[in-house]
Amino acid sequence: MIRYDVIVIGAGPAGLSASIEAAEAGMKVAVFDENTRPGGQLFKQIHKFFGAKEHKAKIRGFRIGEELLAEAEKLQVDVHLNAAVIGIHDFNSIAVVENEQVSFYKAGNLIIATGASENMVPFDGWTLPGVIGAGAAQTMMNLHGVLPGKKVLMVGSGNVGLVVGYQLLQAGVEIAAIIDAAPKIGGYGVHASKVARTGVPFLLSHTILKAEGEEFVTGAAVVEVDSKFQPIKGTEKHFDVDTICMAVGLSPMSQLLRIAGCEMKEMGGLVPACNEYGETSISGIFAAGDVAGIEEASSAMVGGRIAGAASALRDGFIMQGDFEEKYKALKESLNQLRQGMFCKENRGKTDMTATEEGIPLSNSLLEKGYLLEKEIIKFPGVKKKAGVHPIIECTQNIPCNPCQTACKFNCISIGENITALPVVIEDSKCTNCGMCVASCSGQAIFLLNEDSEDGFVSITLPYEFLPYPKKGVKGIALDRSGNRVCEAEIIGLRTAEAFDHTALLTMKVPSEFAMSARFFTL
Amino acid sequence: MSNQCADVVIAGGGVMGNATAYYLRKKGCSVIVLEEEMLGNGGSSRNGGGVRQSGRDNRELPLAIYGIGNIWPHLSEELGVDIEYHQAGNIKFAKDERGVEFYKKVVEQNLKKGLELRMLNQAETREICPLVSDEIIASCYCPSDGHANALMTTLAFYKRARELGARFITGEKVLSVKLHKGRAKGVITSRGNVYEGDKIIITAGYESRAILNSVHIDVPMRRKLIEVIIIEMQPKIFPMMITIPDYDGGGYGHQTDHGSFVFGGHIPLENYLRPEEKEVTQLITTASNCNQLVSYFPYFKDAKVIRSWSGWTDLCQDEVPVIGNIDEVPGLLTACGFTGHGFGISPAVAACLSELAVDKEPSVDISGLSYSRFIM
Amino acid sequence: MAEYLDRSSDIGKLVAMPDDDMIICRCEEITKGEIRKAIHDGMWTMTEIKRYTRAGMGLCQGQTCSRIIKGMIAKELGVLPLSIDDNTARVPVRPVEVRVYGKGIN
Amino acid sequence: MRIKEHPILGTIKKGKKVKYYYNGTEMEGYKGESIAAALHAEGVMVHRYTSKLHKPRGVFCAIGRCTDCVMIVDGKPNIRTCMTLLKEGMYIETQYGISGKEVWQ
Repeated sequence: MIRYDVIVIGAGPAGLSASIEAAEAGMKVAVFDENTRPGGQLFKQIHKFFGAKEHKAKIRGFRIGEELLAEAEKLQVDVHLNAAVIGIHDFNSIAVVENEQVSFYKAGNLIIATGASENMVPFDGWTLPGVIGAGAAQTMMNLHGVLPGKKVLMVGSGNVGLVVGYQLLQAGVEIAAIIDAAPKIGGYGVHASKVARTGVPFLLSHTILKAEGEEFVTGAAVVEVDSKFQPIKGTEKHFDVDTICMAVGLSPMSQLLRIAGCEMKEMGGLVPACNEYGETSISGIFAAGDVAGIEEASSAMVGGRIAGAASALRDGFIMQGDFEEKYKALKESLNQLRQGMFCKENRGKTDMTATEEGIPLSNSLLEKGYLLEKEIIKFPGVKKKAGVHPIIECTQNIPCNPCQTACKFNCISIGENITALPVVIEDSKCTNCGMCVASCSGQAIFLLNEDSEDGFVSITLPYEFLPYPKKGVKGIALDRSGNRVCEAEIIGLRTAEAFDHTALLTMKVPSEFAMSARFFTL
Repeated sequence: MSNQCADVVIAGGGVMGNATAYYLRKKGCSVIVLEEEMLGNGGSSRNGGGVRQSGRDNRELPLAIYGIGNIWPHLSEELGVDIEYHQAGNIKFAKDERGVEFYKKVVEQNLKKGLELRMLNQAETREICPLVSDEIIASCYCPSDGHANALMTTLAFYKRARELGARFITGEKVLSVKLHKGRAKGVITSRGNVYEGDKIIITAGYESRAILNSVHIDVPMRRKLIEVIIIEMQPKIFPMMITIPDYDGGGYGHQTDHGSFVFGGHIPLENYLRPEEKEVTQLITTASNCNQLVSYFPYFKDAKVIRSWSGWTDLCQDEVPVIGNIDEVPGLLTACGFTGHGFGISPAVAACLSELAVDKEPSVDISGLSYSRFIM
Repeated sequence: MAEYLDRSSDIGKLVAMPDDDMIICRCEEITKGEIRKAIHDGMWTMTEIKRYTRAGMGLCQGQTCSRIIKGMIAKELGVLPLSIDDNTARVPVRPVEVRVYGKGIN
Repeated sequence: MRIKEHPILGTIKKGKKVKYYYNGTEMEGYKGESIAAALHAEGVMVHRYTSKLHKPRGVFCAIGRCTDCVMIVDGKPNIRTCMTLLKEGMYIETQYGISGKEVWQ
């Protein structure tokens, strides 16, 4: 039986990071993944990541996947693809299906990074073709370039629902609505806002009643629910859609850990009981990433590194002191990601009313997906200034700070605490370079120039749709809710390598719409 | 600590315990069944589902004949659950002369006990079981044998007994038998609870040994792991139970009503598992089972294994169970040490235990299976 | 050891619900009504439900329905889903051809 | 149903074109994509009909977990089309129960 110092199961963000860390320590490492492509969910994630620079913030998920893979390959990690691990047996031996046969391998350390799979809720007609998981939609469009459908109802307003909803729009799919049984949007407000401003309605306190159709989905019926999640008669609504996309949460894919005999605990799905280094109740078996508890890919990468380093320490590839130093830095990086109003401790909290800075949270954002003009002016990213200046519509404490470093002219400040709201510095000089707009993973930064022409202002917004409107084209400006506000003329379109596929669209609108026009459509 | 009483207290909620509870309720006795894990956690749910007479030791053969003649045919109806019993025959394959000779002896022995059993040549074998490999030269066929769904049977007895008022408590591990004036009068559980009864029946599989040890009774048995693979749903292929002789690696299986195929086999390493080994599938056993299945039925090569499971069998020293009253301790009964072939006789065993528990003569002569056989 | 459960405790009568014919186990096509009946027949653990109804025994081995069934048992018994043990996870975690599996030890 | 140009991914990289058969009809897809993706691009929604209730099923999870998207591929039933890559000359059929024909046992 071939023996490796470390066998990593799952080549996603956690698995690749673990293998890199272990290989850097000089360990002989193999990674197994059942998919054709490594990277796990990263290759479906075409949006820019949150976090700080060390978390690879503002880089798109699939690019991070490519970077990690290149790094692993450089370190001579054996990456086995199309290789499904089907069992873990005694003494860290595993059975793998690979090249039409089952093979057995043994590892000094096993790092299990099998990720998560989507939860589903049953409803009338949920077995019809056309009812799919949000992950399935992502796989179809972002990996295979195939449209999941023409018109979609998204069920679930967590980050997955919001991000996949936006990606569907980018792929050219129409979204009838995003519904959620909860009374508040579960994901980041900025993710909701970029969908809402295109005109997608959010129906909170709504649940799906039925997928209609005989052979496949031809429509969907939804209904409003009361505070006890019971349907309210007479509130049924119908949508003509061909696809119903389910984004109702994730559960760790922990079967292998259970087969191995690791002690498990219930935490929104079964997760292994691990120590701070990710080691399970069985010495030499580690868990990292979503399988150890659902978080973002950014934290999975750090978790993977910790497990990789801990396995290196366990088998004497690194010294205790070196490990401790490494661990301290990684732990700090993880702590940064685990702050803010969406962190584990705050998940499910419904009584949050203000930001860490004491500014009232926008109920409109939580209930409808968009901010109201009167609310936005209270935030430190919105200042009235002469000339062109950024308007930062970032109103929740999320761990993210690329805008601060994107501006080379010190117009934007977040400070040490990366969940703090960005502040536009009063006496700074904006050069209209657009880097902040393109670097904001939440697409929440706009450039406003109120001095442009008599009676008109120019608004620069991030734009990630095709085709790009050409300069001189006249169309309609939409507000944050996607409602038409006025006519608008495109006066500029900037693309640059540094913008990484976020185009900067500048439109001219009458000055009274300076603080309401936030999107453009033909 | 609660004290609870019934006419009969049963330790072990497997098929033996559940069925005994059912027959006792039919007789009007109050019953408490105590189970450490869930119902049917042990060998009851971890066996091939064979309901077989052929090849059985003369001491337990009457139980098999009685069950197939009197209980199994109407059990689904009786319990109100389809337990998927089919009297579809059992066929044992021989690849060489050694096998032929072996089975000829089995036929001879079983015929003496009145069991209809015959040798089939290659052509006859293929006629009733067309998918079998060309390497099979003969078989031994018993048409009155069959199979049932062991999971359903175990739970159906439980369900019906519960409906009839038997009390089942899970999460209660029986540690010891409690005596009163020299008679078994109750059991004590690991939670410290005491359950009292006029009759105490221990049907706890291998764990029966430790419980019986508390009153200085020791059934000579050891555990052995078995492993089974489940093949995805197939069209109806053949109805009978198949048996591969132990000298050729062993194996047994049948197609379920659902269409999946259940196949169990052995690897030599099972006898040498570490003592602390848990009930988990071993690294190479599934692969070994796959090869064994294909060597007898090449048909299955492209079918998919969808799961495997393992379970303990409790091997008794002389390969037949211990059933009945334990004379040394009045009021104490047991049924354990089934050596991997208990399921097929479980209803008959339970019927006998229920009769013994009410001081009646059992319907089947089980005197040869008494614990007293180990007392020199 | 499992949690203490007196299977004679009263969980109320089985009342028909309008969505009882909704599929829960997609592979084996087991409905909500069938699972609810099993619970009222005394099947109070995930494993008993699986063995009694076949829910979770199909090609995918309960990867979608387990979580849903857990919630259903909890609801019928009036306990938290946390208190209900999962089914045993079994090898192989993906379906594997007999021929392919067997090659592991040739 | 294919994305021609994507604002982030540009032109989606595809392998070379391959021919396959879907219920006897010749179709075209790309090497390296899953059978499920190729069929979805052609608008095929129903992959199979279930054994018991004969209800249609198609892609559900697309990550090889739910096994809903199985079809008969080159004569073998229950093949997960979301995990199996399209190959030249593949013969893909709608699955009825576990059979390639609409015959119910």
